Amino acid sequence: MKKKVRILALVLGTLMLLSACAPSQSQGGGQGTPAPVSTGNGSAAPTAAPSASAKDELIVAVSTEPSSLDPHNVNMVTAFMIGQHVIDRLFVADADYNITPSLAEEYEWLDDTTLQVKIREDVDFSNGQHMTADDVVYSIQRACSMSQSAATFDYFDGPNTAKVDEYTVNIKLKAPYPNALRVLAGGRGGIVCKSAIEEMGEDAYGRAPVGSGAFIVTNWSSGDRIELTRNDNYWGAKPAYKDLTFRIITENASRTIEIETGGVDIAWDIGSDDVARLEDDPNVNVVRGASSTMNHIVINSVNFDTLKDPKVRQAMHMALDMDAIVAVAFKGYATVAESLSPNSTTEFAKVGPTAFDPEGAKALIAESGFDTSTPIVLQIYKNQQIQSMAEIIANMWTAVGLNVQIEVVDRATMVTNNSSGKTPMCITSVTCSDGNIESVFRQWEKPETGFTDDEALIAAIKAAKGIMDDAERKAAYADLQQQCWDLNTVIPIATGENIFGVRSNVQGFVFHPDKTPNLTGITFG
Amino acid sequence: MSEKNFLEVKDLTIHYETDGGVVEAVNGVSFSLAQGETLGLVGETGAGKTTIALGIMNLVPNPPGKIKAGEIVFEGEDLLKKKPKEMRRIRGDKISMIFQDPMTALNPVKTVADQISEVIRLHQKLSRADALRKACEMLELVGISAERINDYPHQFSGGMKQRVVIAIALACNPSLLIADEPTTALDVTIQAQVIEMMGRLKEELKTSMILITHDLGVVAEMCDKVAIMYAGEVVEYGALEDIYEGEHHHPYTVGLFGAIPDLDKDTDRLTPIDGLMPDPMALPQGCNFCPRCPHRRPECETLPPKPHEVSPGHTIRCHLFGKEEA
Amino acid sequence: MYTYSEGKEWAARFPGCGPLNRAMLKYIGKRLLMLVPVILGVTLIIFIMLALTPGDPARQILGGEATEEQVEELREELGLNDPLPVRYVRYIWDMLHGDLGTSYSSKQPVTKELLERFPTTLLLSILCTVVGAIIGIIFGIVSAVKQYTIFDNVSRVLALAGISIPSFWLGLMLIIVFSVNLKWLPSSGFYGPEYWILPAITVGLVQAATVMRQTRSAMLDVVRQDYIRTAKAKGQTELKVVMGHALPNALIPIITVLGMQFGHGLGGAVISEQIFAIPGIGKLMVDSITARDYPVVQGGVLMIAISFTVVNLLVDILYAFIDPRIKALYVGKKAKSSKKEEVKGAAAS
Amino acid sequence: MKTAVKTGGAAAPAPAAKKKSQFQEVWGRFKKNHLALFGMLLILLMILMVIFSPIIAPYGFDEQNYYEIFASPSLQHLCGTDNLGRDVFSRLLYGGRVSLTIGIISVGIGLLCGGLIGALAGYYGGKLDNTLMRFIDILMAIPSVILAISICAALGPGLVNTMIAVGVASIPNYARILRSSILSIKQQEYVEAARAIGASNSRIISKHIVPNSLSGLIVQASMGVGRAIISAASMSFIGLGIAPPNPEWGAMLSAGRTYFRDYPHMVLFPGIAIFLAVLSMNLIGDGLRDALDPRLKR
Repeated sequence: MKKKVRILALVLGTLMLLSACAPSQSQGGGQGTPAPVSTGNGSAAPTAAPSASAKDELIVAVSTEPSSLDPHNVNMVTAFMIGQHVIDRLFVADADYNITPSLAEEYEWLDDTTLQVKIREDVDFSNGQHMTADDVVYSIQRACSMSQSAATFDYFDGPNTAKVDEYTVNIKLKAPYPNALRVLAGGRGGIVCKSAIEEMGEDAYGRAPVGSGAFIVTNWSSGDRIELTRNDNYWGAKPAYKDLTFRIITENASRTIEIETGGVDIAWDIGSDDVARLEDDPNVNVVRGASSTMNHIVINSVNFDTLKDPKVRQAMHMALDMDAIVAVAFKGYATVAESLSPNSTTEFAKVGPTAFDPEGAKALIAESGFDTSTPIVLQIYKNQQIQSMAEIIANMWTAVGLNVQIEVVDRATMVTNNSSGKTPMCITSVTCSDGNIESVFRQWEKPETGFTDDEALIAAIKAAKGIMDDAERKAAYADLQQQCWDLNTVIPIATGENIFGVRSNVQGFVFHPDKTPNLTGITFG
Repeated sequence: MSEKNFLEVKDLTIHYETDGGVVEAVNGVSFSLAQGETLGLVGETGAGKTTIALGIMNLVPNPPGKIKAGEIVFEGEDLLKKKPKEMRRIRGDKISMIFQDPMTALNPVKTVADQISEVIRLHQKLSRADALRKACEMLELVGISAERINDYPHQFSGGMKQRVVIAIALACNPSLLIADEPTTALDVTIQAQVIEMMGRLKEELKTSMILITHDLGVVAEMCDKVAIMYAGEVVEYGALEDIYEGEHHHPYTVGLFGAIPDLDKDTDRLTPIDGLMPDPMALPQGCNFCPRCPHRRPECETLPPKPHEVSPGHTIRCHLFGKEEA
Repeated sequence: MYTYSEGKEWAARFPGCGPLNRAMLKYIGKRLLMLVPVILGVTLIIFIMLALTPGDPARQILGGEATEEQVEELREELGLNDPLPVRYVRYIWDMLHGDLGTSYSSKQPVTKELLERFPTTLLLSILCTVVGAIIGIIFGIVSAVKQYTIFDNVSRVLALAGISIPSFWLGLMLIIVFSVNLKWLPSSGFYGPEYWILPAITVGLVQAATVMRQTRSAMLDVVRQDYIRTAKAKGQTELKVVMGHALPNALIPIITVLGMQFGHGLGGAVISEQIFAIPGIGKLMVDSITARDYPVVQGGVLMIAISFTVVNLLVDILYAFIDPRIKALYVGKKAKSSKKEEVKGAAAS
Repeated sequence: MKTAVKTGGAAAPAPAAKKKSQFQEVWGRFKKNHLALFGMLLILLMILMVIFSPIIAPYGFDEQNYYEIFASPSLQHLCGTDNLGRDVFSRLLYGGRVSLTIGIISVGIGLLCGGLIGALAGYYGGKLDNTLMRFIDILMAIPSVILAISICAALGPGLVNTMIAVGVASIPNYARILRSSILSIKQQEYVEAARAIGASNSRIISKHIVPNSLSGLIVQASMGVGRAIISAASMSFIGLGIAPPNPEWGAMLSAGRTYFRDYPHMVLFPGIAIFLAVLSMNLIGDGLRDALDPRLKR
């Protein structure tokens, strides 16, 4: 017995030693040049991977867990990304937002507000039910009524949408709306199975949705993984592999390690600091591109009069060196904002960026007679990147003489305060999925959020949405972007990048600015 | 003389080396014991009696205790030279010990059955059932009904616990039993029973015994030979008759006997020995008893006295008796 | 001569397993009854705490774009506008009917959500406690027996180090060494035995430190007792004396520490679950608090509180098996009868 | 505290040992324990460095230099720089102020409230003891991390709220320890003797009970500081705790964890700082326990 004790103590001693000296092993190099960490012999199949990535299963690591997969009852990007594999839509938008028909075989605009759609006749739901026009009408009406999708479908006239025959539907709009097809191709355009929802009930449906898509949800263990398997009587091109598993790993470092060790085949949201290392790794390809999310500072000059004076806001804008923020907070993986909207939207018009001019900012503040001792509160929620941005911005504003206080508020409080206009100033972001610029201005329309109380501007924003003619609409939005940019109640900073890690043996992965790439086309090389 | 004595202790010296200094607990103690004989080790607390017992059992707590010198010849072999493994085979089988405080001497979480059969199975290759049967026999032997074999120590009174300890000690029929003040912690009525039982068992099993006590009454009843200890040394050693009836005594022995109330003499005040035991870390230069000795002589302070034989088998370590012999 | 029956001897051999007599069951019943005030207290505290937290759950579910009316409508639906006492009574009423409500975010019944994650946390908690116990007790015993030797000092400093290391730092280091550089173990997930090793070691080592210190001080107390000397006087080997006689007596304080750690472990090792992406109760609790998912938080804390109290009760019962003197407290009547017998025995001999 | 009276005094009437005050006696024993002494010196050194941080720190805690981000440890930057080019060593010094204050004050809160509850429950017993103990059971049943998080979420993040959260989470610990030590002291004869001579309850508590039960509390408090620093660090790991850009060891550690693969110095040094502070407090705790409990003397 005594000898065993001594051996055990020895093993544990070495264990302690090993973990203590571990960091020195991967001693980082100087600034910018990440140390090439040798990841062993780089053999494709690492030893202790779980079910070694047999060619028949694609494992994807995502950073957040969707609360539901019901297209009309959720507002999370991950839900739409996973949902698209299970629930089909009338139309599909590719990475450049070109709309192609999917469930809809033919479509034509009878007039400005009526879209007639003829759907495919060979489509069955995964529970064996046959898809008919009733399901389409039910889905559209449900999208208009459910609280989480009503805002996106505000132009759609649910009650008047009606079935023409077994496979034809007339979709009615309340008023002419250019983005109608884009909304139907968006995350909330999913066509659900009417009988399944009535039978299972909304909540159960959200956890195990019945759709006509390429995959079927087989298991969802919350906080851990969502497992899908191939739908064998799928009407479209069947995927080359059988199982698709989404693993939920919230810790950035753990996700990166999983892609390196082959624990997963594709990893979402790679941290900007791991990109360089993964690019050196022969087993991993880094796929990245501009996202459709704009990070900006929102100043509430309506409900709080500390920053009522536009000169001061202009000075605060000039005091920020956007290139430095991008280089340090995003490590270069972002593009400086040139307008309120990310470059990916169709109606994007280059307006900025404002030149970095701290001296000019100081002069402007002096000229405006602003009392620089009054504390300016900048609220953020705890996120690594946002905190870095906040600390840099606070530092730059202090450099021009302002007294800045960063206040960390937890996410739920911020969401509540923002929508009721109780946040003096915060760093947040807006996402324009499907290339649709409307989400940038959606908050401006509601005076209570405190973006602007200029009635004319609000009217102009509402009008721009309904302009059918492309050129005219682009001009209208260009003018809106210029006006709001000059107002400086929103100071856009930069559009980050969506960074994915993909194992080298995975082919057919297409980048998507809204972080909703379609994985049905993936094959193993 | 030597083959008759199956236990010979020669110049045993045991010291405790603590941070505060070296405690000379036992200094050059010698005595011998014949088969079936009982030796009484008498002395005040702190005289080193228990240390001697632990020395014989080689159980002196190693830091801080150290056996400096001396031999313990038991059945012809010197126990101090034995390796721990061999010593373990002797403990509990050939030599066993009874401790002073029965209340804490038994393991509270084990049944009496376990604690008795443990020593049996250690030394005698018996099956679990046989060992249990023998344990029940021992219980009956010490006067406890075997029904209670599966009880726990906390279900017994002080006296009963001491009986169990005795049962454990005698389970393997040892040839030498060391009893370290077995009855001090008990009240008088139970004390008499335990003493009477030990005497009976001693006769029955013909075990020889070293009885450590400061109760001269018990010594008179049980012992054949007596050694009177003072500050780590045997100041007087001899047969029972020499000590109790003999006319020459070490001044300390006189003091000891003077301190016992005598039924037939109605003395109103006992004659205590004034002063206190010497500090074992700073023993006096000459005779340890010198500072408290009424017959103090100049050489007592400087010259440590040798044991002088005043009559066959009766030695006294005192200068008073040195002259006659010379 | 002696009279005893083989059957009785067997029952005596395992005192604990004898039929749990009525006194002990009465005690357990009383302790379970005491669970009720604890449950009420826990739900009340958490209820008040959550009500005080800013941030409106309805807005959290619907997100930024939903209009004020929709949020108000959802608040009505969830009954968030009713006064606090009404909501609390309704919650207790539902709880008594076994309905802990549905989670605001995932719309799942709370009981299903919790029961899906409880096995993982239970398994993790058992593993950590086992690792902690094995390492802690072994090191504790050896350093107590070999007091003031180099081994004792080294293991004491290691134990202090164990308590001082923040567990997330240890977790990260272990991942770097074992899954990134050496590629022996997967770095996250909780699907098979090889996944359990790193999280169990991360939390286990920290727990082992506390167990080791407790074992050492308990053993030091016991090793000085007289019955240890009696055991040595029997000629028992050093090892058997330590393991057979000393350890059983030192078990009480050790079991107490292990019970506490296991009970708290059931609350989920929040940090390790975050680092190792383990779907446990801890992470669910943290996510629910930040997402203001009241029913899940209340249900979760309730379940953790109950399991913690039950574990404490089990530990108390375990005491009875370890130490007969404690068992005697429950036994009551039986102890008195043996007194009579003893007096009879003494008079007879 | 029974001091073991040596049986058998020295031959000559023993010179009355100079009555050392309990403090000197404890300090005497504490000094002999090298580990504890090392712990004491270490924490004193850290406290001094932290107090004089404005002088010692080569840079401001928020001095950002975008041309030197992630610089590894060098002479200019003893512990390298972080993702915004700020000197990690200076941030450690300023951060130390926050972390150590959190540690000490939250232990103060826990000690005060917990001690009070424990004392009342322990001394008066009966119904009061029962209700207070049920309250303590409830607090203990809620896992401390979750209790701290919900307090922080309720009061909002920030230094003071973190201290309150960590302090409240440690109340049960101190309450139970003080109550158990009071229960055992209450039965001692000298308490009955004090009551016999007509001392009032408050006098008995302050004069006899509290001094004797202090040893258990002092030991727990010293180790509690270590635990408080770690739980404050874990709080910022989960996203609560102090507002940036003020540095705090836990926040630096959790910020650094995203870069620990390429720039481990950002995680290493805050980790070591927490480790040393907690280790020294635990060493002191250990040393105090041995010094205050004569039985464990060598």
